[in-house]
Order: sequence, then structure tokens, then C-alpha cells
Amino acid sequence: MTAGLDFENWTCPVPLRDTPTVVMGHGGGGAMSAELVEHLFLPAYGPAVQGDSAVVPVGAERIAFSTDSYVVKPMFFPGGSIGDLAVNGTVNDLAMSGATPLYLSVAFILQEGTPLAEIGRIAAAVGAAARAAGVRVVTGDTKVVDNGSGDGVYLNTAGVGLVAAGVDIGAHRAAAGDAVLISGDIGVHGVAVMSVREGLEFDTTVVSDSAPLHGLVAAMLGTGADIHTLRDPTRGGVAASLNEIARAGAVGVELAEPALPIPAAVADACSLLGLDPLQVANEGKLLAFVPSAEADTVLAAMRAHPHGAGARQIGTCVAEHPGMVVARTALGGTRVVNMPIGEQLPRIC
Amino acid sequence: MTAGLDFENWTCPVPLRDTPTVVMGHGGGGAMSAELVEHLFLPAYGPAVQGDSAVVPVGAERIAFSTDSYVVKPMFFPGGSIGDLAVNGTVNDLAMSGATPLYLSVAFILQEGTPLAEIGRIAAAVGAAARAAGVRVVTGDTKVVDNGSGDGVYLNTAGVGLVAAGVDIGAHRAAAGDAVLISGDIGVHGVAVMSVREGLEFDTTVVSDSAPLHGLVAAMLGTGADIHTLRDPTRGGVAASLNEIARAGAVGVELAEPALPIPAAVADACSLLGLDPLQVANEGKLLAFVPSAEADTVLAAMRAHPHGAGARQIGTCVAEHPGMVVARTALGGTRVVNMPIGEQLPRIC
Amino acid sequence: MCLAVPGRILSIAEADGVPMADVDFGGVRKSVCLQYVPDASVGEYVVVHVGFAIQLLDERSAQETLANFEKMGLIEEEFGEVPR
Amino acid sequence: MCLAVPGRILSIAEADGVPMADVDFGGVRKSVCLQYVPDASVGEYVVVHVGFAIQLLDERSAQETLANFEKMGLIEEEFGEVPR
Amino acid sequence: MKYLDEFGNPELAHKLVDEIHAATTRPWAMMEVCGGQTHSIIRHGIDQLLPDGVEMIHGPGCPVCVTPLEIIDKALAIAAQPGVIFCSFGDMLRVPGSSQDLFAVKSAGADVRVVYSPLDALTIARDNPSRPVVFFGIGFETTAPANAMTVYQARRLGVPNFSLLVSHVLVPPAVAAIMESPRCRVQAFLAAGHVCSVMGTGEYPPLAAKYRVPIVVTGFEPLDILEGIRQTIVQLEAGEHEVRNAYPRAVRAEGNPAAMAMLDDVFEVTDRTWRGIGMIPRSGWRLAAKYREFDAEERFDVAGVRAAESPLCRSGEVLQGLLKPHQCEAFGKQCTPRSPLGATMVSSEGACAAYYAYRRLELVQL
Amino acid sequence: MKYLDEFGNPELAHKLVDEIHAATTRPWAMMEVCGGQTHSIIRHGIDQLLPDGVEMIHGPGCPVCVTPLEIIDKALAIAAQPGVIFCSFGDMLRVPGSSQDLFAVKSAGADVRVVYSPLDALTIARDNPSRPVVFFGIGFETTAPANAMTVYQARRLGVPNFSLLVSHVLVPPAVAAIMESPRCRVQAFLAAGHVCSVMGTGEYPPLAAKYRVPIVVTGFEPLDILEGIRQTIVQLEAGEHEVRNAYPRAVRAEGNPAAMAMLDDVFEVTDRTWRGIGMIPRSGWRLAAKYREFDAEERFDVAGVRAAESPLCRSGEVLQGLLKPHQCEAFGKQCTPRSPLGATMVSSEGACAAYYAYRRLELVQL
Ligand code: SF4
Ligand code: SF4
Ligand SMILES: [Mg+2]
Ligand SMILES: [Mg+2]
Ligand SMILES: [Mg+2]
Ligand SMILES: [Mg+2]
Ligand SMILES: [Mg+2]
Ligand SMILES: [Mg+2]
Ligand SMILES: [Mg+2]
Ligand SMILES: [Mg+2]
Ligand SMILES: [Mg+2]
Ligand SMILES: [Mg+2]
Repeated sequence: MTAGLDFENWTCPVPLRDTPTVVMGHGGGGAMSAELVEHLFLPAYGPAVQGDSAVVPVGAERIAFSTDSYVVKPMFFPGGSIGDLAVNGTVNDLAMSGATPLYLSVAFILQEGTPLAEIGRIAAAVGAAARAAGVRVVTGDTKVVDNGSGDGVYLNTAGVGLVAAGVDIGAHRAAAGDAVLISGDIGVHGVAVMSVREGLEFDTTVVSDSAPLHGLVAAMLGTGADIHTLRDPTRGGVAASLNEIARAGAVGVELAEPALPIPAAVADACSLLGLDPLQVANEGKLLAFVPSAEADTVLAAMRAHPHGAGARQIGTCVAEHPGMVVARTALGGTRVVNMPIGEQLPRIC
Repeated sequence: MTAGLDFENWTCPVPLRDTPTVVMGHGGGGAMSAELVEHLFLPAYGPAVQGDSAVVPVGAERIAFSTDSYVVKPMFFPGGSIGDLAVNGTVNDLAMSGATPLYLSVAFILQEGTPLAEIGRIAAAVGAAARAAGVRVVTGDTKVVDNGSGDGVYLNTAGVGLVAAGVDIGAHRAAAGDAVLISGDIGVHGVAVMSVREGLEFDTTVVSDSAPLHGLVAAMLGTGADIHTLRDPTRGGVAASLNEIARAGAVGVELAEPALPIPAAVADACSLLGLDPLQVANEGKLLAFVPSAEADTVLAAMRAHPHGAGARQIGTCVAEHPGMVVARTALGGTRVVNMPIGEQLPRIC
Repeated sequence: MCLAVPGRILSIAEADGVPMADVDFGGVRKSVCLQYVPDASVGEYVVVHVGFAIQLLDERSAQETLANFEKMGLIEEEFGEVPR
Repeated sequence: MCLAVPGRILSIAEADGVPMADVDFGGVRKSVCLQYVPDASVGEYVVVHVGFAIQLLDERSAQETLANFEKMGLIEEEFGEVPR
Repeated sequence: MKYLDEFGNPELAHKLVDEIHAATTRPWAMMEVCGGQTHSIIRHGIDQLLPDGVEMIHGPGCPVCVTPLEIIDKALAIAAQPGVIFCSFGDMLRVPGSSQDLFAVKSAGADVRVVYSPLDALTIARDNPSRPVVFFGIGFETTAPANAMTVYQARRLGVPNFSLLVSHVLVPPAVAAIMESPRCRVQAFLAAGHVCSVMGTGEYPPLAAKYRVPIVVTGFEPLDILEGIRQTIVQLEAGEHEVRNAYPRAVRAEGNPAAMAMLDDVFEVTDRTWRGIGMIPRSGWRLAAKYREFDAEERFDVAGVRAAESPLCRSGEVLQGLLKPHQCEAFGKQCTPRSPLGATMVSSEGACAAYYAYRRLELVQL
Repeated sequence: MKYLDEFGNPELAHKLVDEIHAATTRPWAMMEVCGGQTHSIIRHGIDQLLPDGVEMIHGPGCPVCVTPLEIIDKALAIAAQPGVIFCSFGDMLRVPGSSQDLFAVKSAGADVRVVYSPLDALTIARDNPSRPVVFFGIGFETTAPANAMTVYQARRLGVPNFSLLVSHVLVPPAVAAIMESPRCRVQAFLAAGHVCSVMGTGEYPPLAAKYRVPIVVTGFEPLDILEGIRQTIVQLEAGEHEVRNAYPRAVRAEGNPAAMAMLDDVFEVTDRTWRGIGMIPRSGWRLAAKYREFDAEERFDVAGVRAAESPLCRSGEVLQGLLKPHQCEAFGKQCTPRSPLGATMVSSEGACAAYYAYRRLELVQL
């Protein structure tokens, strides 16, 4: 009846065997999330495009198509809200395919008891972010679910963008010799959200970096450089994105730790909570893999754009240790930058 | 800062004033849902296409773009699962614009504690339904949320379809003189789900009618008839869809109650629970508004298709009482078929 | 008030010291408490409200009522007057 | 174990009979219990673990330690031997 | 459904309508007591088929409608308590109390569950022994046996966490109260068939005699209602005021003795306030002393809950047949099914809601 | 962060590394007791900079790692009870008990909350007076004052719904136990700086003397660790076995008298089982009689919970420095941070996890 899976004698694929039920880590954007996709969803759907957005033909055109759900709590945080994230997140996933984002769908799942005023604020944030990004919200949906985990809103956006002829960007194109660039500071969004998370509250000057990045991508493409790979390092942070690219591209990545642009406030928050800034989420940053020879040209274009002012090279793509990300520490040692496993937890001891 | 809404002195638009927080009725697909869209979402997003899917240009082509979230509990019910619904629902929303559905995104929001085996069954259902409908799942997302209202899965699909040149279908085209057609039995899906809903359980032979309808639509378009309006009467049932069309098209609708194809088992379940079959959800049926002169041609094409075997005319579109749906009862009286308000509740007394 | 519908008893079994029946309402079956119709037996019809049979349905009376309605027009046509 | 970081006391106030401080950790501020450093005053640094100051940070000692490290190379260069 | 669908036959209905027309020579005003009958009349457009001047007055026959505001407020207070599982029939969920309804309490986190039968609430109580489970036991004589049995079982099986919030009301005292009203226009009653399935017809002859009104026990399907009307008009035209049973397939003169015995054991008669009408002496049931430990009002501290009704709402007059719903100033304006002001707009069977739902076409065209 | 970042200065680090190389003439094996130091060593690649033959043995210094399986199982049992709010430091959530972890219990519906400080748990208890709130009080001497203060406040402020599941362990008895092991290879100790911030250094001279090992109180930043290593090697090379304080900015010889007084009031010494090591006499704290009413083990009926550890896991030997993590057969196979078999794979500071996380590159290239 369904694709050769035997539900009478269901056994999870090996990497999922550890836990027979969903735990928070499955949504952390790290190894557990990836394994769920690889071992459960992809076999069920059949051949599917990987990555954050798909580039597919529609008639005579090629479109990028992407979706993401947003379940962030709290829904409002320093520098933004779930509404901004939902727009910028999908705009960015489209941009990472080199597409010009055009249309968004917005689907709300509301928990009963949520004040309508909050939903109004979120909807207004969605509208404002869409206008700022120059995309149109053209379709939507609303559902209500029982009050359980308290009031709140889950938001899904899907987006459609147009991919210009000749543009070909993807993790498979990452190649040894590529320079690994980042558009700015690391870990900003994640620290901003953590600062208002129940049980961890702290004061910080850090505010979310949520921003639409397709303008920056257009500027980078405008240089004519052969950009191989783009990725916005959201959930799971730079560590997760680089590990994904290393695996998909069958390349090694070598980071220079002293080159990582980690703002003092992010570093301090991570020191206090025992977190690794490389695993902290970003919402307005991108990673780019470009041939070394073109790195300076691309970096110059990035720095000339408001969302790329802090752009710099943080590493290189190597033929050694394919699928693995290694950081050279300030002291001259090396360490493996692992794929995060699940949820990021404050480490106290 | 945001679109002229003043959040300091937030007051809900009048029709929402009744309740300052979300209640289940806001998700019922009736008047409360519609008012939330009209008074809260649309003002925030700016000019937006209404209806279940948007038809928009992408380069040289026109696409239909649609989204829906699925929160049905229980997730498995006689005749299907949330996975089938999520595929067929979006496929149908695209089809109701006259589009050929091509691609789907699938986003899971998992509640922690959900057995992975269940998610596997749902994913397999998604894959099977997509294959059956001839659409490809090309992108997806997974999030996990705290265990609150018990385990479960929320599913969002968005879809993209290609609209052929010359096709123009929409509620605004409904016109006096149109025949109102339905593709088959009313109320089947809703009764099937209700039969396994906690607190209401009953045995019934009714199974969900969930099915992809774009093949049926293609057959209807193939007649060359000028199809004005198509709608799949899901949440809120035939009553909600006809009221929406009557309002959007500024026409009246007159139903002939004895012509309504309500299966005995649906009628009996509704009698037992005190429900109106016209408000019960369908998942594999469509309503069509076509010029009376072409009704027989279209009906013949529908009946020749497996998903339209039970097609029949159930009413006509009139110039009187615009925005209102009226049924002529078997006894010869009339009654107004109202837009459902919120949740359908079993009536006991 | 008091939405009550007729259903046919398919089977009877005791649960927690109370007679419970599987009752067929055409397209629907539900479990119904027979505490108040202790003489009801399988095959008979009961009038059911919120899960309780509140009365045995008198089938003969039902048929008579319908037959009376059928006759009405006839008598009227034949005799041109309304019976009581 | 025992992730503890140095922070500077910005202000002190009593809550529930306990001295609590607003402590600045560079980019981060958090409320910290001063029960165990009763002599700490505003402007001083404390070593904080799970919301408690477990010790006053001795700034002079910190600077001396760093200064010793700085000197090390120099001494080595100058005298060619490792001091203890 | 057998023995249901046949009683909606349009051909037979037209025969009955013809009979009614033939029998009618003058205007008559009769009240259908039961909200289920009101629903059916409007749903099928039956009143549109009656002779001009034959008026159906919609009585206080929806228990959802007449449940007093104060009891609703008590229900809301109990449901809001942490840990409580509050079970109810579905249509009670949107009955407004003084400031909110059960939907709103649920949306704020309360565990409010719709059940089909009170026995389902007892099952929930047995499945959740550490949590108080309350069933909202409203209804007329038809529903009371189900609630009585549930309390009886709770005691017999030892389910100490179960309790009942009781607000039962009785039809005959309401009929008497209506007839006692100085402005009363009601000339005859269609008595509620399913109430009589339980209680029999014995309470009606004294009322028919005292107020000189024909009373016809009537069912709920179109043919049943038309036959009830027909028999009523025949009596009215003849100047009679008898009690007749037009619903013999479900009603026996003696009612249901087993149910009546249970009611006698579990309940005792009490004064009850009817929403929109006021206090009617000895018009309700409460738990008998023997079962008082299962009384949710005793178990939860809600004695202090007091409530007063909206001054705009004229549902009392509507319920008494003194006013048609659309004659109320608030009808369709401040008061709609979305945001009901009064009890009769609350239930889909309430007279005001039924008018709003099925007659809006006529009203806008007036 | 001031007084933190400076102690990571690469230039100064290289000076210290040079000093270490200059001072080293022979192989030495020293143990850093503290998991935080293990983390820092691997995180910064410090051991890669040391002279060949200078070996860092990772000690039993992660309280998450050494918390006995039985206590974890008790935590899981308590957290699973309806109504309980179970509060914990974040990294305890994925410590596996016999069959699951707190994440799994939470996913099954338990209310498990991550807090930054035990005082946050007390606040939660005061905000939820009708629910039992339990804090999982693990840790060494560094953490114990925080937990002690929380219980003290619970008693003082009257928060009867708060309780503490206590599993405190003490460093000096563990050092002694390691040295008593017949296969012990440890020649020196870096003592845990923050433990000494609380307890001072007074307990170490007898140990240094008895086992003839240098003990250097060491901080956590790269320079601190290198300085600790340097001072240790200098002593080893000189044949000395003194206690030295290489972390004077945070450690005073007398420790923290206010904290020690509170510990004395709230806790009393008890035998404790260390996960992967076994029972060490008088190596832990439990609540003193005066505070026993706040003991979660007393309040919840978990006395019957018993647990045995995985036979595959050799974390005992790892913790004692008898085995490197990757020498364990299960390392990276049956046992990974995703699905840890033993305590040392659980915490990101556990020796096995630290090896897995930061050294996988070298290992795959071996
Ligand atoms: S319309 Fe509303 S306000 Fe008026 S009588 Fe009816 S329920 Fe009351
Ligand atoms: S690798 Fe795993 S099994 Fe082996 S000693 Fe370490 S924790 Fe135990
Ligand atoms: Mg995406
Ligand atoms: Mg994304
Ligand atoms: Mg992305
Ligand atoms: Mg929708
Ligand atoms: Mg490659
Ligand atoms: Mg849609
Ligand atoms: Mg839809
Ligand atoms: Mg649709
Ligand atoms: Mg995603
Ligand atoms: Mg029109």
C-alpha cells in the first residue's frame, strides 16, 4: 500500500533507533534533524531535491521553491519577532539558490487563547518584512489547535522565486580550493532569542540579525564570479551548515578560528552559558563558497552591501577529510567542528 | 512602524471584538475564520489575492500557489490520514484555480513524544498520495515543539501549479444564471473523521473521500466550457464555500434541498449528532459554477471521470439576494443556508 | 431540546452491571444504555437520547400513523371531507 | 565541571532577605546572589557559578599572573632559564 | 434512518398541510414547547406552509437557553479550576455567562471536553482518578434519566472524583407559568414528545382543563409536527381542550416507569430560575440528599457566584410568546449567534437563533 | 569578558608552551580532575602542544558524568509523576538512565524545565504552589553552595512544595580513591580551581604528602591550564610534591568561609557511588537531618529504584586514567554522544565525549 514500508513490523532506521519517539533534538537542525530527513522523509517521498530550497522547472522558467515553519518561543525577542523570521527565513532560502524571491504563502497555526492583538502584531510584522523584502504575500491559511503548551503561534511560510538563466548554486558545487566566506557576525540571532527564553533570561545588547539577503546575493552574483554554494546558517548555526555542505559536496572544510567574527557580546553570552558560538543560530547571515581566485572580488561586493559590511573569509575548502569540518584554534591546535546533535543546552558544569 | 496599526491602543476590528483571544472557532473555516482573514491578516499584508490559491505571473508563465496546514486529530481515520489530506488538499486548491499541480513542499511540526513510527506512516502516506496525484515533493522542513496537548503532528503543504493560457477561474466570475454543480456525495470526510473523534466515537461505514481532483478539473476544462468558479468545500462544508462564492461573486445561490446528494449514512450520523450535512467537511469533492447552457456538457464530462461519477446540479446562481445562499426545502419552504460560525458542535438537546 | 432518534438493537451485553446495547441507526452504530428499557430485546427499536434508550419504539403504531397519513388524501378525495 | 565566569557588580539590592547583584559579564548582565561574598561592593569582580558568586575575583592577582606570563619570555630570553 | 426519514415524506406532508388548511377557519396561536420542534419548524419551513393567521409561538423548550446565567457562571468557575476536567454536551460550550463562555475558559487553558453522553464523563472520571471530573447536567425530563443514572453509577461503582453540576428543569410547571402570565396569547400547546416518552402524559389533563387549552403530544419530524398542528387546530376549531397523543410510536400514557423510578431516587423537586423568565416554583430537579456528595455545587466553592442578566435582552418575552425574536431591538444587531446576548440566541434551537439562522432572508426582505 | 579573554592570549600561551617544553626532560602523566579543564584542553588543542610523553589523563571531574545511574533513574521516576515540575541544569537532560533520559520523559508529557540557577527552581515553586517542584541538585563543591542556599531559602521562606534531589560529590576523596587504585598511573594532579574557590586548598597537602604527588590548583582558560601544567612539570622534574595555587585570582587558601558555613549547616557527609567508579566512602553530601523534609528521595517514593550499569562501558577505567576513551571497544560504535553508553560520553565535558567531539579527525586518521 505505501512504498514498501512494513508498518506491522516497524523498525526505525538505525540512527533513529535510539529514540522511538520524537524528542526536542529532532527539531534542532543538527544531526537528529538530518537523520530524520535522510532515513524517514526522503525514503517516503522518493527522489527529492535536498537543501533549503528546490530549483525546478515551471513551463519555460525555473523557480526556486522553499518552505519553513517557525515555532520560536518567545514570539517577540530583541530585534524582531516570529513574523520577521518567517518572511526573511524563506526569502533567504530562496536567495541561497540564487533566486529572486517573488511570492510568499503564510500559514498560521494558532493555539487557542492567544491574544488576537499578538496575532495582529505578528501579521503586521509579516506584512512589513514582506514589503521590505519586496515580496508579496499572495495566499495563506489559518488553523486553530487546542490549548496545551500555552498560547502561541506557529507560522509557516513557503516561497517562490525566479532563478535567472545560468545561475547554478548548490552544496554539490563546493570544491577544494574554494574560499569560505561569511557575510558578518556569528551567533547574533541565537543569543538574542536565548536572552528572553524562559529559565535563561539575561540582559544583553545583542539584537537579532534577521534580514532578507537576496539583495546581497544579487550583488555577489553581479560580480560575475562563479559562486558555488550559498547557505544561511540558521538552526544549528555555522557548524551545521558547514557540515552539511562538507557532506553534500564531499569536501573538507578548514576554519581559521581566529578569523571567526564572533562579537564580544555573543562570546560572553556563550561563555556564561557554556555554548559554542558556531552552533548558535543566525538569521541574517550567509556562508559562501567561491573559488579562491574570486574571493576578493566577491568580498568587495559583499562589503559594499549593507547586509555584508562585515564580510570576511573564515576558512577554505580542502580535499582532505571530506565531509568533515576542522577548526585550527588560536593556539595552533586543531579540533573537529561537529554537526550539532540536537537541542543546544546550556552547560552548567 | 507597521502599516498604520496602533498596538498601544489595540482594538480588534468590530467583528472580532467578541473575543480578545483565539478560540477554536477561529479555525473552523466559517465566519470567524473569514473575519480573522478579512480584518486582521489582509490589512497587515496589503493587497492580496483571496481564495484558496493565488494565480500569479512568474517570468513568462502563470503559476497557482497555495498553502494549507493540517491539524486534524486523530491523525488516522477511516479512509485516510493527515498525510493524504495534506497532499490532496493543496493539490485541490491548485486545481480549483484550473492549474496543473506540479510541486509540493511538506513541513512537519512534530510534538515531542510522537512515535517515529507514526511519522513514518504519515510520511509514507504523503509520498503515496503525491505519487498518485503525479506531483513531486521537492522541499520540506521539520520542527519540534514542546509536548503540551499530547503527541501529534501538524503538517503544512504548499503547492505550485502551472496555469494554462486562457484559463480564468475564480469566485468573482460566478454569475446569475450559472448552474451550481457538485461532483458527488456531501459530508463524507467530516463524518468519517467525527466517527473517531474523542468523546464522539461511533461506528460507521463512511470513509473519507480524500482524493486529488485536478484530473477531474482537466476533464471539465477539456469540454471547452467556460467554467466560472471551482471550489472544494472542505472545512465549513458546502455551506461555507457557497457563502464565500456568493459574497465574492455578489450573487445569490439557490439550492434545491431534495437535489443534495447526502448519503444515508451521512444523514443518519448528522441526525444522531444534530449536525447540518451542509456544514460538514468534504475532501474529495468540488463545487462548480458553469453557465446553465453548458451544465449538461460539464456534468457529462464529470460523470465520465472516476472522481465525478456522482456529479449533479444542486442549485442555481441568481441575481436576487446577493451574498446569500438559500435552500428550498423538500416541503416547499425556504431557509437561509448560513455561513457556519466556528466549530461544529454536536447538538444534544 | 431532546434530540432523540430511533435505532435498532443489534446485541445486548452487560457492562458494570448495566445492560448496554449495540444500536444501529442506519449508517451509524453506537453503544446505548438499556437500563430504562429492561424488556427490550435484539431486533427491537428504541428511542435514544444522549446514549440512553428512553423508550421502546412502537413499530406497529409507527406504521399505523403513516398509514393514516397515506389514507388522509384518499378519504378526502373520496369523501371530500377531513376525518378526525 | 563548574563553569564559572568573572563579572563586575553593577548594583546590589536585597531580595527575600538575600543580597542580589546585577552583574555585568561584558556583553551580558544577569542577576547574581551575593550571599557568599558578603563584603563584595559595586565595581568589584566576582566569580559566578549557576547564579551565585562563589568568590571575589582578586584583580591585583589577576594582573600579576598576566604580568608574570608576559615576563616569562623576557626572562627566558635574558637569562635563558625558567623561573619558578 | 428507519422510523425517522419516513416522517419527512413531502407528499404526505402536503396531504397534512391540505388537511390543516381545510380545517382552519380562524387565526390561532399555539406554542410548541420544545426547542427541537422549533428547530424542525424553521429548518423545514413548516410555518411558511400554514394558513395565514395560524401562528407558532416558540416556547421555553431549549434547556441550553433556559439554564440560568448563574449556573453558567458557576460552570465557568468550576471549569477554570486547575486540574478539573469539565465535561459537557457540545452546545453548552457557547452559552455565554456574565462575561465569557466555556470556549473562552477552554482557550485560557481549562480542560473542557465535549461528550456525547454523561456516561462518557463517568468513564473519563474513572480513567483520571486523580482529577476532579464534573459533568454539566442540564436538560428537561428527557435528559434527566441519563444524568440520574450516571450519578447512580458513580455512587454504586465508587467514583469519588465525579460530580454533577445539576440544572434540570421541568416542562409542566413552565406551561402553567406561561398560562398564568396576564399577557399570554397561547391558545394551545404542542407538548414535547420526548419529555412525554419519559414522563407520560399524566401531568397534562389538569393543565388542559384548568387553562382550557388543547395539548397535543407531538414528535419532531415534519409529519409529526404537522399532525400535531392538525390535531390542535381540529380541537381549537371544535372548541375542545383535550390532551391527545400525536406521537404514539414513542410516547405511552404511563411514560417510562423505570426511568421515573430512577428520577425519583436520584432527584428531588426544587424551585428553579429559568433564564429569561425568572423563578418558577417547583420547576426543577436537584440531587436528593442521598446523592448530595456528588453535587458539584457542594464540592466546589461556588456558592458566592451571583449573576444578573442583560437588560437589553427580551428573551423572557420571546420564550413566553409575547414577542417574536425579530421584534427585539437587539436582534441581529447587538445580539447574533456569534455574540449572543440572551439564551434564546445561544442554542441553534433557541427561538432567536432559529429565526436568525433560517429566516434572515425574509427579514432582510421585509 | 574581562579577566577571561586575556587568559586565552595565544602569544602568552606560546610562551608558556615554550616554558613547558624547556622544563620537560621525561614523560609525565598528570590528571586534570575537572571536566571543565578537560573541555578546555581539547577545545583549544592544548594537549597537542605539549611535549611528547606529557600525558593528560582526564579525571572524574564532570558531575553529570559521575552522577550514579540509580539517581538518574530516580530523577526520571520523579519527573514522570503527574503534576511534578522537574527542574534541572541543561546538560543533565540527556544523561541516560537505565532505559531513557529526561528528554524522553519530557517528550512523554513530563514537565521538565531547564533553569540557569537552582534559585530559579525555587521561584517556579513559589509561582506554582499547588505543584511539587523538584530541583536536580548535582555537582561538586562548586555547585553545592547554590543548592544549599536554595534549600535554606525554601525552609526560611516556607516553600513546602520545593524539594531537592541531591547527589553531591566531593573531589578530595575521589583523588584519594584514584591514588589507591593498584593500576594508577597518575603522577600529579591539576586540582579544580572553582572547587577550591569554595573549599580552599586545605584538604590537599595531606593527599600530596601521602601519595607523593604534586597538586596544582588550576583555572580553566588556556593560560591557566598551561600554567598549571607548567608548575606541575617543574615540580615533577624537581621531585617535589607540594600543593601550589596557579589560580590565585579566584582561589584563596581558606576558600569561601560563608559558603562553607552554609554547606556545613545544610549538608552532611555521606558515602556516594560514582558512576563508572563505584562507592567511595564519605565522598558526597546529603541533606542534614534538619533539612531532610526537603529531600526529594524522601518525599517521592523512589526507594525501590535500583539500577545496574552497562557491562560494555569502561568509563570507570577512563575516569581513573587507566584507559583512553578511544581504547574502549564501544567508543564511536555502540557509544556516541547521540546514544551514550556511559557517563563519560554523556556530558560535553565527559572524557569520552570530548574525545569524540574534538579528536575525531585524529582518530579517523590513525
Ligand atoms: S434577539 Fe437576543 S437580545 Fe433579543 S430576545 Fe433574542 S436573545 Fe435576547
Ligand atoms: S566510550 Fe562510551 S562505553 Fe566506552 S568508556 Fe566511554 S562512555 Fe563508556
Ligand atoms: Mg526551507
Ligand atoms: Mg530555512
Ligand atoms: Mg536556509
Ligand atoms: Mg486554507
Ligand atoms: Mg564537490
Ligand atoms: Mg490553500
Ligand atoms: Mg484548502
Ligand atoms: Mg480549497
Ligand atoms: Mg527548514
Ligand atoms: Mg459575479
